[in-house]
Amino acid sequence: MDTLVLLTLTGLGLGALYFLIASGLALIFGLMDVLNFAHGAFLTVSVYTAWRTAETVGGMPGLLLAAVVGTLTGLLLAAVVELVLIRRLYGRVKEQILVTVGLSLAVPALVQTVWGADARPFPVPDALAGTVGVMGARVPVNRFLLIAVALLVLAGIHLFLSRTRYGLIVRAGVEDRAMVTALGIDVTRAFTLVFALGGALAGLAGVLGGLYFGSLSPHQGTSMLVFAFVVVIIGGLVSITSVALSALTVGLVQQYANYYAGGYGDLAVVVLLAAVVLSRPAAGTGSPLTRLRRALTAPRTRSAGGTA
Amino acid sequence: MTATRTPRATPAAPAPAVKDAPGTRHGLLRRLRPATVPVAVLLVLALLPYSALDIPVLLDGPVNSPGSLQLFALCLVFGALALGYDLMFGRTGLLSFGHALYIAGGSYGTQLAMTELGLGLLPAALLTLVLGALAALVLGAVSLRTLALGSVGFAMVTLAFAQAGSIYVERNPGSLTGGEEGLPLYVDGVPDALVGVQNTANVYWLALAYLALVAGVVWTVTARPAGRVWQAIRDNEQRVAVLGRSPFAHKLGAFVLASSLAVLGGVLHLLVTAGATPHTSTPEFTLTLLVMVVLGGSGTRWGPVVGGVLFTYLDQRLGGWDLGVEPMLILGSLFVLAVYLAPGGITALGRRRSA
Amino acid sequence: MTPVLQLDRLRWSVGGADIVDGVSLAVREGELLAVIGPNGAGKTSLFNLITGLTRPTGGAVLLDGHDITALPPHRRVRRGVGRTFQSSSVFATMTVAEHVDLAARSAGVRRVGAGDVTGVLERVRLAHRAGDPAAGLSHGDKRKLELAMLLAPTLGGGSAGARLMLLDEPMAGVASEETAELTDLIRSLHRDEGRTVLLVEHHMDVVLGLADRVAVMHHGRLLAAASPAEVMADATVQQAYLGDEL
Amino acid sequence: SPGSGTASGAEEVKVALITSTSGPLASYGEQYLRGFEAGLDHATDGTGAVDGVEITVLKDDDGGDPAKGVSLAKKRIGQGVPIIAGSVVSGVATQIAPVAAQNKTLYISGPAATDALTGVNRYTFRSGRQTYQDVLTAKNILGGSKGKKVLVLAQDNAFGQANAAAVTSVLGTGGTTVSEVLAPPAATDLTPVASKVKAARPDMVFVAWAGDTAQSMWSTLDQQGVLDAATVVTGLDSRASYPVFGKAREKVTLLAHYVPGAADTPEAEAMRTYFKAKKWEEDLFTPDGFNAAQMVVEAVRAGGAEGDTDAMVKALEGFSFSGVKGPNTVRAADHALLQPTFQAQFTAEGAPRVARTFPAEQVAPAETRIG
Amino acid sequence: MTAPPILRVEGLDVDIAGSRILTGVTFDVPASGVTALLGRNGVGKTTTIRAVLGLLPDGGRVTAGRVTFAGDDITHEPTHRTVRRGIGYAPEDRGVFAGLTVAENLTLAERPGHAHRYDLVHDLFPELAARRDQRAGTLSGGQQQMVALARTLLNDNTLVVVDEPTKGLAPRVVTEAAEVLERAAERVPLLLVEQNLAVVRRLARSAVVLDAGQVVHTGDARDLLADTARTTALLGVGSRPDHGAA
Ligand SMILES: Nc1ncnc2c1ncn2[C@@H]1O[C@H](COP(=O)(O)OP(=O)(O)OP(=O)(O)O)[C@@H](O)[C@H]1O
Ligand SMILES: Nc1ncnc2c1ncn2[C@@H]1O[C@H](COP(=O)(O)OP(=O)(O)OP(=O)(O)O)[C@@H](O)[C@H]1O
Ligand SMILES: [Mg+2]
Ligand SMILES: [Mg+2]
Repeated sequence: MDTLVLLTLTGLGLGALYFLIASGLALIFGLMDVLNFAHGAFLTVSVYTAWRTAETVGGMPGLLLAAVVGTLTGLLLAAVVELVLIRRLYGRVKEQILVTVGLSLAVPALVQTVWGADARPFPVPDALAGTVGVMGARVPVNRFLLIAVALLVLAGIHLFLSRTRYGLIVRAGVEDRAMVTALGIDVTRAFTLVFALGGALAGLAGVLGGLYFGSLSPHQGTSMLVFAFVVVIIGGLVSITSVALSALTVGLVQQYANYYAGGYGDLAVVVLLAAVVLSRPAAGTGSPLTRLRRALTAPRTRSAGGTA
Repeated sequence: MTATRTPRATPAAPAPAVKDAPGTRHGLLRRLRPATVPVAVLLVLALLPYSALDIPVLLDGPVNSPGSLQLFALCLVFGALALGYDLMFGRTGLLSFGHALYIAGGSYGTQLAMTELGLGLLPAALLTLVLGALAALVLGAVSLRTLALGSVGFAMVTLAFAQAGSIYVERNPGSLTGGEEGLPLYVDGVPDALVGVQNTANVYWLALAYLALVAGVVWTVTARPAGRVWQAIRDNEQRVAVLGRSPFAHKLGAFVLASSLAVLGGVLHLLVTAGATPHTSTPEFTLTLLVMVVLGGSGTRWGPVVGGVLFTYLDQRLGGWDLGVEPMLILGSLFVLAVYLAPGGITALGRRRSA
Repeated sequence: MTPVLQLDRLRWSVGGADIVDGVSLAVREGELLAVIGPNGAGKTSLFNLITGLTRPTGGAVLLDGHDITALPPHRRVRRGVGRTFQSSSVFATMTVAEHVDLAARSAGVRRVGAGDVTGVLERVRLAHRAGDPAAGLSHGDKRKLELAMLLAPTLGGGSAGARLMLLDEPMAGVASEETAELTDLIRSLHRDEGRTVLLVEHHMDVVLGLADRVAVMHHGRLLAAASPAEVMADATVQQAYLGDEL
Repeated sequence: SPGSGTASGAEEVKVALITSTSGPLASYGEQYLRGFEAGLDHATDGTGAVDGVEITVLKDDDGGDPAKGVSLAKKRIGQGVPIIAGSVVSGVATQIAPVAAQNKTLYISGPAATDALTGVNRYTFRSGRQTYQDVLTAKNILGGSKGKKVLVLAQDNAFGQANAAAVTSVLGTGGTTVSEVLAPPAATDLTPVASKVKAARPDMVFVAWAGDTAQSMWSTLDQQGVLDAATVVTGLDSRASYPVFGKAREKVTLLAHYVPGAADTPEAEAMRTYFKAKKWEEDLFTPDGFNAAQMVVEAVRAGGAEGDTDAMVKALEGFSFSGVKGPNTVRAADHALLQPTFQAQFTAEGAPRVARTFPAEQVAPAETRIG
Repeated sequence: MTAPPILRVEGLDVDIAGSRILTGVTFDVPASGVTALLGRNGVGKTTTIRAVLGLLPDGGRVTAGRVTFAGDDITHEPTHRTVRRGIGYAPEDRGVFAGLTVAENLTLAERPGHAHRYDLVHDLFPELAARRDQRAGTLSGGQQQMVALARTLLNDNTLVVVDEPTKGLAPRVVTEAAEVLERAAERVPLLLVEQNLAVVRRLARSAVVLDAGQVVHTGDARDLLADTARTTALLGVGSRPDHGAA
């Protein structure tokens, strides 16, 4: 029993981490069509700046400041990447993705050149280092923090998409950029904003990842990316909430399979992905992307002909 | 305020339907070119092991030293792998993240067929090729079904299969794959002429033969109607169906062909690097192929080859230049730059200048 | 004689709405049947069902008396069904000539000479653009390219290609002068080459100049199929579709 | 004929050091290279030459990639280099070894720990430790293990499996029960693994772990109470990893290939002097590089400027020498490097301190045969 | 015509992908009434409009000339700024966002700081009110055209530019759309590209005719259409055009 509780709660924690990483990815991917391979790189750089901050300041204040610095790092990095690199490739989604692939190769190498290849310990305040007893299970405290932040992020994205027009503008802009400008809208600004937001989410996920692993290394972000992709694809085709649900599912499946199925958690997730993608009805209205994009920006809109 | 005038001249002069009439010098050259250039390149490459030329900085020894030939062989193998990958990516518009599965399959399959079944190199490679093609047929058919979900669905399912393969290799099942350490080439199964540093030239020629084979296959099929259909699928799949071609069959054809070439490439990788390495099974390995293709110019004759050769050359050599930074930093940045400065690939640069 | 095309209570619904609502229709060999109806009546949807791009939720499509309802689009094309699209649907990176070449080869024409291709392109007045990529064509020129692809199988004097041609608004966006020429072209396809043609078109003068019979669709239903004169005289058609002439 | 290359230079022998200076294990490579430099300086009395034969060191970066390692080996062999040394990555070393042997080139592998290199062929030697020695060290730490339950916690990859197998064969005799918990190599949450370990109620846990999840693994073991319930033994890693143990630090018993400051042999003194001048710090794999240099010098002494491989092999087989850690012997039968190992414990300051030293015989791996 | 023109195009040269598409195009759009831009397929009508709005395709640029809107030079201004000056635009391919619903398409068109005339739009196209939650990509061709038109009518504009607004509309809707445009033209000047000469005849006050990228005629629209010989010469109606410079 206590094992099941432990597995479930840590599985939820893992799911929360996956969601934090996947949320920024889903936002950019869902709205802008850009499968952002550099997401992991943003995450890595952010966790390093956060680590520097936390080391310098120390304790709980250090961690809070680190969270701010990490998030800002992600935000700035993404904004710069968007302004300098992505922006010039509008309308060429393939090239945009390729640029992020290049970054995903170069940035970890840069981090390694600057900070070395070895893993560094991430300073975890004592308050977050211990465990809490839940029905006989010793659940690490930081898992609860992860889950709480994930919920906040979920709510935040929801608000951003339902209360502002940016989601709509970006969605339309991906389809036909010229036409959006022809409606008198500065589409470039909206794109930069969304991309930077995705970066900020990566930064936040990086900091929490540092807390979760208790360490940081140059390839930490990129190595998590495959699972974030999987999460986005499994759940991402319906709404941001479904991304969250998918993250939970992946976290739990992985955790259970690692315990009960001979440590084949990774394989179980891969099988899950294949099963989900293959079992989706082939004849749909539009690609999963368009469906995701719709869902992202219009959570309450009833679709007249959207199902197949 | 009414004014009518006749146009002075036709500004947008209609382009002639046939650009160069055959028979003119230019036209003749053009007709000969498709054959002459590759044959000349092939000839030059085949003669490299006879050249003792020293190229300082670029090479660590004379052209025919084992080190240089080994480097060239690796470059050629990757040039060919990239060209094969482009059959899907550039020609048909299929973004697969799972190509590595077939390359690793070729490497490990051949090695294991030699060690476990006691086969010689050739039968082992043939068996692996047949099994690999069958696997591609099945997995390709399954993955392509998901294309209805958009290209991302396909990319992700191929990724899933490859990732599963990669996890499996890494786990060292039954102590067969050597896990993260890989397997050194089982030399007892390989002809003596392909073993040892003194025989690097032979391995090089084999790699060249593989490149020639891949180029021959890819260039031939893309010039045939099937290639046209692939291009059409890339642009507008539904329209292809309404012209009376099965998009599914054509895509599956491209997938199986590309994957089979990859299986063969895996065999070559095994021979050239004298071992099977788990790295060849990872999604990152496929990503590097993608990078090579784009670097050189996807969907073109020479682009993928040039990209593969150049990337591999830099990847192998950068570590030796002692630049004080991780080689990937340079390669990655170079790639990002290339996407900007050379849209359409490096090979497109020359074309644009000459145009 | 069996009709070339027979639709039997064909139905297609999406999200609870019947877009095509129990359409039954027989198209005779060699006739030119125009399908008219208000915007959103279901004409394009009907074409999609006949060519197999969408699967009906009920009913059957018969070609030469054989049920082809379950066949994928490309198999139908091989049995002689060809179409053009309302929103031009071309291959952006391929040249105009390559389009014709591909279409011809797809229909089984083995040898395609440059002269043959030019011939087809001349019929739709597009020969001067033969070497240009389709992405750079003007709107009207893309419409003509659609037609050219349909004509391609006749290359080299062959009479191959679609016996049943579905033309979805071929004149939309075509300059007025060329409307007349394309009308002539369609007429000759039908009169001289004996092809069966289904034509959706909002230009009434074109419809009246060409059609043997006119079918009227409204809200997914086939209201009537009769001679052009009868249809034009019908009060409902006038009121719902034609309105006051400009 | 194509592909021929000849050795150059008259009174000079070239040594190729193929190791990682980029990639994930770049820091191991650096430790090795520094040790080698100091070792060469010591063994040649600062001349860089043996009996008038200059030793020229060529450094190559394999980036941790076997394909690159093999290419580099082929290049160097083609250039007539008679000695190759190095590699911190087992996968690279196992693939270079046969290539070197095919071409009768001496290969002195570096810190790569895989047992598979021992006795793999006539031309391959090792300058570092092997997994088997780690396990024997653990056995010594455990003392009498009759009736005890030992559990191996490792990752489910070749390294982990090899450790598990070695523990089973070394400890699984004489009434000790050995069980294993193999963690998925890519798992990031190790709670399921820790609870499995805990559920097994072992007396001793042998942890063989490599990679970036070490920190997570230790804090999880600590949080789940494993460290308090059993003796936990693990191999000491390099300096960068010391903080990784976190709060688990003082609860862990360390088996150590080397602990900085562990010995004060003349070689260790020489190394420290050399390092001080360079402002370097000794680390886990410094002795491996130092050993390699000593072995190279011995080989060159025997093989001379022509690089007579057979003479070099003969000279190295049975070669006994005092190294940084203490007395080392190259076992003639299978080229295992017999060397002392250590038991250590973290002090409150966070640095490991040697608790016991096990002489080479006590941790000598079972003898195998070449081939 | 004493009031200054709302839009003035002077000596515009446009290159696309290295070839000259427009040469010295010069014309004015008066501050009231409908100005028709006429010409055969591919002569550069759409390109002219796109150049005015700064919407040339990739590889296209204005190499010479000037565009002024209400006296301000807008030649190289970003499109969204130009449009915010008060231009409504409906492109020839309709430019609806296929993945967005009808309502979302309209929402995007709302320009801040104006009243949005949904009543007018829904009155004109009741179809759109009924389909507000349908994805625009699944609308029929004609319905999409309605969305495109509705977007231009939603805001108070100082100029409306429409490229083939009646293409693909049913005859009755053509008449209605023409009425809509006519009514709109009472308040705001219109620049109209149109192949349907009946519509032009009904709406246009002045006409600009393009051929091969050059303006070959400017003047009163009705005079032009009344002069059959000239119409034939300029628009080629009824004649067989050749492709050289005639
Ligand atoms: N996927 C879908 N979901 C919901 N409604 C749809 C879908 N596809 C088509 N429709 C609706 O079906 C009706 C018929 O569309 P269709 O394109 O067949 O019309 P049409 O007769 O060709 O019109 P037009 O003359 O304007 O081209 C339209 O009202 C359209 O909005
Ligand atoms: N993206 C492009 N690339 C290359 N050429 C182009 C491009 N867009 C337009 N052109 C060329 O510019 C010329 C003018 O095209 P435009 O679309 O302006 O014609 P149009 O008068 O609007 O014709 P239509 O009546 O058919 O719509 C054509 O010859 C066309 O081929
Ligand atoms: Mg229609
Ligand atoms: Mg136009």
